[in-house]
Amino acid sequence: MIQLFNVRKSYGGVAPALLDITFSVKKGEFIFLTGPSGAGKTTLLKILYRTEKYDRGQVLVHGMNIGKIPDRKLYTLRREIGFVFQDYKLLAKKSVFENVAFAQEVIGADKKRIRFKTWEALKNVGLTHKKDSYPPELSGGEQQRVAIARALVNSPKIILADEPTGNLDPEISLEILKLFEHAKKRGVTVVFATHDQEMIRSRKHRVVVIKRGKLVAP
Amino acid sequence: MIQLFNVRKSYGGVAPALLDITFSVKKGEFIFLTGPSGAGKTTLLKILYRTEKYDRGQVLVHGMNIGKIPDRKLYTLRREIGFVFQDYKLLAKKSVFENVAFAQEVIGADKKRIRFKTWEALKNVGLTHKKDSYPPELSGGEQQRVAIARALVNSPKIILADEPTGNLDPEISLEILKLFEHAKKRGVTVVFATHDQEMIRSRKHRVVVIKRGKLVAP
Amino acid sequence: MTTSAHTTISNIKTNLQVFLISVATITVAFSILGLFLVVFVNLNSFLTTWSKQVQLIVYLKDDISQNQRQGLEQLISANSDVESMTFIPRETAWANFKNTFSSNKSDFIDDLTFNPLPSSYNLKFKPSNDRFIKIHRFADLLKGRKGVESLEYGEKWLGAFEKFMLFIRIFLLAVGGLLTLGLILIISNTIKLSFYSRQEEIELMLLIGATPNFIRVPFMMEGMLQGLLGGIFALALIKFLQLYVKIQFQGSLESIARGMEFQFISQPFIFGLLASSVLIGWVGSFISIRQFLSPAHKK
Amino acid sequence: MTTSAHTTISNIKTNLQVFLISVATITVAFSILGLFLVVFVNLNSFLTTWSKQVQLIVYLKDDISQNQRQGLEQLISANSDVESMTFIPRETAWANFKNTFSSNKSDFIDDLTFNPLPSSYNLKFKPSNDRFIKIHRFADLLKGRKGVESLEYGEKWLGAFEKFMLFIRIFLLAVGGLLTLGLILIISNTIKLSFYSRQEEIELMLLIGATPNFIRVPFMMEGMLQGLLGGIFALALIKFLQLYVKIQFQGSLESIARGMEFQFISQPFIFGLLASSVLIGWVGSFISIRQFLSPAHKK
Ligand SMILES: Nc1ncnc2c1ncn2[C@@H]1O[C@H](COP(=O)(O)OP(=O)(O)OP(=O)(O)O)[C@@H](O)[C@H]1O
Ligand SMILES: Nc1ncnc2c1ncn2[C@@H]1O[C@H](COP(=O)(O)OP(=O)(O)OP(=O)(O)O)[C@@H](O)[C@H]1O
Ligand SMILES: [Mg+2]
Ligand SMILES: [Mg+2]
Repeated sequence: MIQLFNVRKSYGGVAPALLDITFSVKKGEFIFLTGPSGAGKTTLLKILYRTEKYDRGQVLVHGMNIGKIPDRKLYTLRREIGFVFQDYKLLAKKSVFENVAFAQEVIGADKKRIRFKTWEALKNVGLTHKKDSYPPELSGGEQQRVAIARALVNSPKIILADEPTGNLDPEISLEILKLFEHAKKRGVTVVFATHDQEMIRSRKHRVVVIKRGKLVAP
Repeated sequence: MIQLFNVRKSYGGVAPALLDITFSVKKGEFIFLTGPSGAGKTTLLKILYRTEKYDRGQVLVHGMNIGKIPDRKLYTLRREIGFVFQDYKLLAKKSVFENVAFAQEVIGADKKRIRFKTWEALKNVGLTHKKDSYPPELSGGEQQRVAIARALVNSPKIILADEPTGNLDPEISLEILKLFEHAKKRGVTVVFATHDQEMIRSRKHRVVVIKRGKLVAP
Repeated sequence: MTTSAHTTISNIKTNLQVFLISVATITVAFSILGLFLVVFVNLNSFLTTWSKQVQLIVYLKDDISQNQRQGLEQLISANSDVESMTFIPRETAWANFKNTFSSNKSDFIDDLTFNPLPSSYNLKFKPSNDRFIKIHRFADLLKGRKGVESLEYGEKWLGAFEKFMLFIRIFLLAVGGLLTLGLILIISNTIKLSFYSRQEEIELMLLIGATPNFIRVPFMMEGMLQGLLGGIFALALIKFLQLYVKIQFQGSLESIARGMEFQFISQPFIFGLLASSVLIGWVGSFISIRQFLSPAHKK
Repeated sequence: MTTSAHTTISNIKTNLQVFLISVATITVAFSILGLFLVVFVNLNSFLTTWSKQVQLIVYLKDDISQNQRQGLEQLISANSDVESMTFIPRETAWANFKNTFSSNKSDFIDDLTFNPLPSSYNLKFKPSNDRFIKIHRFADLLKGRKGVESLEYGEKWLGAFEKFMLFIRIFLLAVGGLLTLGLILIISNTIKLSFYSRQEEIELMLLIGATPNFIRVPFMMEGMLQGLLGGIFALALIKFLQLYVKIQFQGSLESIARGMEFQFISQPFIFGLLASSVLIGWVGSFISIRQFLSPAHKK
């Protein structure tokens, strides 16, 4: 359950990046977040993940007021959320397998489970054959899929995906989308930011559109 | 004019990344390069730019056999080509303006010209208002447009664009596409790699499709 | 704990080059500091040994009165810099003199049947940096006293030598201070740079839900390991140099070391060096990691 | 050229922190090396001054024959280690002796009417590291000769002292070698690390059509500037230390320095230090940049 009330965020430039955003996503809901380049999609997702602070308003995630979480406790919020970063954020010095396993090590999962879950996550994005490659040796789309696998491997309760199919061909995009929809069926809340209008039209999920930091009707 | 004869490239994995590719692009032609994730599009473009070597075959760019260019002379090839990198390759410590100006400084352009051309390039991609921002402060799509501006600023004779609209909304994508088509009208050869089937269908350019390193009929 | 150790090892493996560079830098740093300490300690003990031999000898007139002698003795006891005072009667002095000269020159002195030498007080002074100046000043004071025939304080070279050693000592201290300062700068830079190479990783860990301790512990362990390894290699290097010097200059060394202990690597020295290397590794990583974990740190 | 200078400056501005860290490291490194050289040069000249005073004195029997004397003189001239030989007739010796003793003890010697002292040869030896050993060996050779009464070579302390100085000299050389090695390691690391922070930029320049020289020149200029600044700061630091020592130990210094020149900062020293700092900066950046520009370098 995600709730935003009058959230405003300015990076100090002329126009604020987000302007009095109010909306909510129910538990187990799947929504598309769309809008032109620079509209504030990433900013919105970052606020939910607390990698950016907001200037005004209230943000509740699972009933927690995330503005009140002290920095040293941030990990409790982040362990609830799987985030697909727009720029992937893969570690170049770790192999694909290690990159995905790393997300589980970091939250203290046990070894046997890590092997199994990592393999499963890589299978879901169709990358088991690349498990020993390093990110710089992957194509753009392959890197993106590793980022997706890492976000999903811990079975988070919320998934925030920032244009996760931007570098993927339509076929694989559809498969990835189905992966997220499958998670939704298990009760996971999904916010899926995308520019792909075809994809948005082809599925029947709620669409949230922002333009220049404001919510607009789709 | 770009000509490839039986080009083969293997990164050492099980299957080669490119398998006996033969095709040519005429001077002033615009082609779409498409294919699934990991098909070898980026590899093909990198070979044309000589950031990857090929194992077999012949590659001619403007009649030059690029396999024969010594490393210390590579800059002569690269000054002919504007390359939009799939991962942008912007310098985080330079502002948007400096990033675009840098491409001209590097080839020894004179100062006054640099100011003017940089401004023009940023205007073309709609980013003059962000000229003093640094890349980490930009949205994904804004970064992509800076990369495009940098590739075009030196008025290259060939443009190799690696999914230049992956992070852009449909409207801006169309504008960027028009920018490339405009260049084509001035006699520039353009190779435009993309996953966007809608875009490919909507324009009447030749389409080259590769799948698992092989050319296939579109 | 096991996980942390495991993470530490895999961290080191991933960034082996930076790790080795750091260890090498710390090794060199500590070798220099260690050798420096060795030189300093030995030079210092050498100085102390030599300077014990500096005495102020007060020769008395043959016709000195009991009163004058008492006044002199009081004056000497009142000087808190004087460590000991020995009275040498003229008979003893003459015996010593004859002993010295009859041994290696000619024996004309044995032919003398009267004693031409005076009695004297031999004063030893407490060790201190300006001892020589103090002796000089006290000698000036005594010079004018009645009953004092003349004064002698060691051969001239001993004074000059002591001053030179004082100068060297201060010089070495200055160099040592600078060296320590430099080492701290270099080590903290090395550790900071090794952290820069990890910045991405640390930031990602924070992003994907690691607890601060999960991040902190392996880095601190790595820092301490780095310091410890550097310390051990430095000790090995110093030991090696000691062996080399011993083998090359066995003879010379023995004749110099006679009556004087050369302190190359003592137990406290080893412990001190190892402890401070671990400490520096710990402090260095602690400071650097704080920088990254603090909320003020810009992403 | 102007463009390169411009690029250099803007490069430095962009990576100011790394640049300053490098300059600081080089400063400390050169300060230590410089101070070390100062200590070494002075200690060395001190040793040379002192060791000039070591002589081998050969006392002759009063009844030595002309033949025996000639034999002795031939033997001495044949020894290539002997720098000079002075004959001191017994009359001169006696005059010197009286002079020494009548001054500060008693005047019984003046009462003597005969000359008890022998003639002697005073031999000076050429400076060399094992001079003392050579003197000792030569003395053993002469001891058995007819006509030689006895031998004396300096006070005992002078031999011990010379050995000690020899030992210190070797020790300092070892430390100095290690220091230089360490400095090269540290400086090349610093420059390499400063290049790592630029790796992205250099690679991008190559990618977008810069000529190798366009990339190379500003980096080399930066490296040289870094070295030069480090050298200048190091000189300033050494000069500052010199002034401090002068002010604090004016008195002591003067009395030691009497008859001996203290070489703190000489012209060649300044030029040498500055030149080598620029050179190290140049070599460091040359090596690092080659790594990046070479085709073997992995992207
Ligand atoms: N760290 C930052 N500092 C300053 N301005 C920023 C920062 N991050 C984003 N912005 C600005 O805020 C606006 C919204 O950015 P945001 O990344 O949220 O856009 P977006 O909707 O994700 O766009 P895209 O589809 O291109 O990724 C943009 O104009 C961007 O330049
Ligand atoms: N440096 C490399 N080392 C090893 N393998 C590589 C390297 N670069 C690419 N590959 C592999 O070569 C294949 C083709 O990669 P390429 O980047 O050309 O694909 P692409 O068509 O650009 O895909 P995308 O649309 O996802 O960007 C992929 O399987 C990739 O994993
Ligand atoms: Mg975005
Ligand atoms: Mg690609």
